[in-house]
Amino acid sequence: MSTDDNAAGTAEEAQVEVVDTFDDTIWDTVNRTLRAVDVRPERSALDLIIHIPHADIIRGLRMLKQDADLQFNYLRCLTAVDNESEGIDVVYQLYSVPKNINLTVKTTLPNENKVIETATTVWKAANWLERETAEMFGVSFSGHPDPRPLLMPEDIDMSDTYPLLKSHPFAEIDVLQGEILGHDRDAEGEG
Amino acid sequence: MSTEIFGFDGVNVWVDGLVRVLLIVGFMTVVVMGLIYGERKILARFQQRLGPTRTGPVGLLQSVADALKLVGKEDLRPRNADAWTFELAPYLVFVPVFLGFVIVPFVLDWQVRILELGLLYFVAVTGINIVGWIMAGWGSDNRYAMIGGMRAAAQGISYELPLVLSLLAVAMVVEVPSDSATGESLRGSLNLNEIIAAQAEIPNLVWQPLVLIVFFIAALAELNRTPFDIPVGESEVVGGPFVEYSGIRWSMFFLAEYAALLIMSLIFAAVFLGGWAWPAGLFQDDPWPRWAQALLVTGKAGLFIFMVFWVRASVPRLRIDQLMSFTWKILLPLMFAQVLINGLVLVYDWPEIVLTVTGLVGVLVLVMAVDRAVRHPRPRPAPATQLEGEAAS
Amino acid sequence: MVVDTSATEFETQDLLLNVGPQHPSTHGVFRMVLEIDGELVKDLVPYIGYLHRGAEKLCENNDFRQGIGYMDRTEYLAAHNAELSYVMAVEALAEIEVPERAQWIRMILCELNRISSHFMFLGAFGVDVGVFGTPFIYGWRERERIIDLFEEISGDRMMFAYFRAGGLAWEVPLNFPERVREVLESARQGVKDFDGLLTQNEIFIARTKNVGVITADDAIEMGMSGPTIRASGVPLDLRKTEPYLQYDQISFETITADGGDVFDRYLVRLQEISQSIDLIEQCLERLEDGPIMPEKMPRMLRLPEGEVYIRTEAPRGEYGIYMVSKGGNKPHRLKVRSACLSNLQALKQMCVGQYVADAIIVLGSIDIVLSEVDR
Amino acid sequence: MRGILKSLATTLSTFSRRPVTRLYPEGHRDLPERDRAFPVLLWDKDIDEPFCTGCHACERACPVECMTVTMTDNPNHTTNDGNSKRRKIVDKFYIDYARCMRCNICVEVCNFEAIAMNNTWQGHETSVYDRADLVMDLPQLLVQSKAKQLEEWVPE
Repeated sequence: MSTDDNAAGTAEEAQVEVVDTFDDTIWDTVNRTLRAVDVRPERSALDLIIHIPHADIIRGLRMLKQDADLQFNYLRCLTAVDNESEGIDVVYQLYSVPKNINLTVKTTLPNENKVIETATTVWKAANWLERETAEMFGVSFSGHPDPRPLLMPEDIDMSDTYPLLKSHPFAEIDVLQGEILGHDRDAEGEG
Repeated sequence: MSTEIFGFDGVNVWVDGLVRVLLIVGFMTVVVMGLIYGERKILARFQQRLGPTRTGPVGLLQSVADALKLVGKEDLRPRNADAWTFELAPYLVFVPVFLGFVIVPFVLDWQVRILELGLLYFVAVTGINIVGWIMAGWGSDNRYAMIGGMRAAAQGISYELPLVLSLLAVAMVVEVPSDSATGESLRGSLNLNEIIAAQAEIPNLVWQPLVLIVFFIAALAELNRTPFDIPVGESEVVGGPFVEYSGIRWSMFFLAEYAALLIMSLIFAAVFLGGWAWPAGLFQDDPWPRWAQALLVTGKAGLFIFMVFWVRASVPRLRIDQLMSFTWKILLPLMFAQVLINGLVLVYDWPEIVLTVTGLVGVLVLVMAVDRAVRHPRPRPAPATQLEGEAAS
Repeated sequence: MVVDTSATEFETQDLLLNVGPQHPSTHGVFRMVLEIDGELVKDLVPYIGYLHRGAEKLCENNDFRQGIGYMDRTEYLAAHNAELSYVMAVEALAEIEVPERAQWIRMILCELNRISSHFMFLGAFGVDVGVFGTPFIYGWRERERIIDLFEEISGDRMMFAYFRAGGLAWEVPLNFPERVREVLESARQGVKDFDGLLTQNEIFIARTKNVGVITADDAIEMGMSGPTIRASGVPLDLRKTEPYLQYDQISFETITADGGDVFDRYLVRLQEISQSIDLIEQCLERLEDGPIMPEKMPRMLRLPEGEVYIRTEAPRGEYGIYMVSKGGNKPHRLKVRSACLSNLQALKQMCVGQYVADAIIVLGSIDIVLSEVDR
Repeated sequence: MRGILKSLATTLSTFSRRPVTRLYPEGHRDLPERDRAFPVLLWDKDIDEPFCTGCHACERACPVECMTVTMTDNPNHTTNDGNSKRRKIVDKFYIDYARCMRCNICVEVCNFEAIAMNNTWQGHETSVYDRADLVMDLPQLLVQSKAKQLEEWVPE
């Protein structure tokens, strides 16, 4: 279970507090691989989560893919989480086919500047996933080879609001029931 | 000018022609409706379904209902369609098929006309409908239709060859009743009645097994039937040239398709199974009564039709390049070889058993060639290694 | 495309062919624009999103029981598998221990659903290849029997809403094992029929062998999963690599093929049906009486903070649920990782350079469910 | 060619089997008791009133918000010289069948076993020409249970 992932404590505190509990994970290897990058570990219910600053994300991901002990050559999933005032997390679920290990990589983008480098240069699988994330959260992936919207209609301008942001309103639905409908059939008549 | 029809002498030729045309068209329409019903029921059985059940007892009137519906439907034409081509195309598919009926021998002496060059006439006339297919494909201003029309043209022309050669192979060795004047036994005839009469005792099936198989395959292709339904492939070009047609024009295509199926089956019965003559000739010199002949021919044609339906329920569709390779690289050489052997048999008066043996060897070669083609497929066009631009989008 | 416009040669123009969203072979509302030169595909641009309903947003606004119904609708051909990922995500976050009987029943149902989904694939694929309807009815026939069984258990034929966080919504009927065995018997017959109809048919082989090849490396790079990647020779089966439920308790081998072509994808799925039949029989032997829900389940589940990425092996590949909880009775973020979406990305790579007819069967061989792609 | 012959043999073997389809509107399949069509309300035959008290539990639990319930005082309550123990009773009840996703949650949350999923063919064959006709009101929801055409199955 998640232990302490709240952003309440500072990153350093969290690291000091948590490091001991990563014995059974691949944290040591990951940490060694990502020496050059500022990394912070965390635990999810299943996998190890590491936080990488967004400036270093592609460098970090490429190291993770190319390291001989890790070989994260398979991108399971790429998405984002809207943390409202705390910015947007972009989440990468990695898997290593040769080593059979999993890793979650997270990076936080500030709300003012939701720009991140594209991961399609690391895995081609990121292509559509990034397009989806871009149109749903307004995260722009710089250098993406094909930055069209994926799922949303082409003829609707969604540039001011993004569907999966918490601030995006629900659609108004006509409620076809009760008094609103004028459900008195006799009065309504045929037609 | 006058002629004789149904025993009435001195009938004007035009009246005579009209009566024959009306008879054929009426007869055909009814039979085609029966065929459509039959196909739906038989296919349904192959697929463990019930098939049509609603209209009439066990759905017998389904085709009638369909025909009424089609006739009542609006005849649509896309705005950008080439008007003349679009509207004329169904006639060019429909008319040649019905012209083919002129020489079809239903039973002894019951046919529209006995033509000395019957088979030649048949292949000449039915070949025209390819033009109609291309016109339909081009005139519809639809890309599916165009692809379908092009496929139809390629396929129709390619399979015309093995079809003609197979008929030729049979026609050249047919034994014509000896000329009473000279007493010489003659070989070779394009007259269907003579071809049938020559099979009174042994049908051509025995002498020409390879030709029979090639004819069946080529006929399937000519009829655009599975596995050669590439021009109309439902899952690829969604009906091909017909995709923009509706109502009566569409039903003309449909009618032509099934009428062609019927002609092919009757020609098959006549050329390979001895039409109305075999096996009657085994027991007596005179032909059987007409009703028995009709039953015989119906049964033989029905066998062909059932085979067509059966194949349709069982086999996937070929791809266009495989289709072309198959006819040009396998069927055509085999048929040339067969024609050559038939010629040798004629010239050197070899015993006819040679035909059977070589035919069976030919069948073996066909099977092996197909197996080999499947095991060693042609290398595919080089895959696109570099996907630049919108990579993998 | 190279267009030589020198005066002596004809100028040729490639044809753009729009396939879908209303086309009999796009398995729903998928659209692809083919750029063709004669019959050869030179370029392919897929368009998806016609079925986008915002399932993720809906789930973020529904509690953990209400969300199950929406999961069914993301993957309507294998709804049990979709539900499984969802409830497992909730269980992982809430640290609920699922009773053993519930796990075995879940396994049986998921495998049955895999069989029914694969039969559906075989049927639709047979039609794509061009057999008139016969494989479709064969596939439908077997699927129907399985669905009848699902209806007897859960009450619904497609949108089961039968799994719950913690276990199952209610107990299976008393004759459950016998009925499952009956269905398996008929599924065996279905496999036999398909095997006879297609596997050795020369035309089928000619159509599917060496068509739409994707290599193991490319498949991994593209993030493909399920039978589609296993046909390329990558033994990536979550039931084996990261066993969930009780998959580590039973014996089975990951089925792979090494051609990576359409035929192998067909064959892998056909063999997986037989494998699932074996699996279910093993499960039935291990099935014992017991509770189907943990004893203490709150009326309204409230999850602690945390996040989890649950992945299970659905018939089409890895069906993942990424769930972030910030407390409360609703997920803060729910992401459905769709196997079809990732598999579909590779479509262009598999189709370019092939014939138009091949593009259709390659699309068929990916076995997409558009509601899962678009969510 | 051998494979094609095998295909032909396979189809021929199915040719001889019994059809698996049936004539649908005439030949209804027996529905299992757990079959879930759309939710209907149940009728308390002993007291001759609906079980439902209009407590809004199902309305709140519905994922698609397809229900509208209002509650009223029961005129048949014992305090009013009636024979019912229900102090409150349902006044109006609307279910929009067009929106219902048949998830069974309303049945699970109901404290009075007053609602059940319809498990008859009548519940499945609800085609209408106007979507508004799919909004069922209280009499329509009760009619089947009242006429005893329903043997409901409610999970324990």
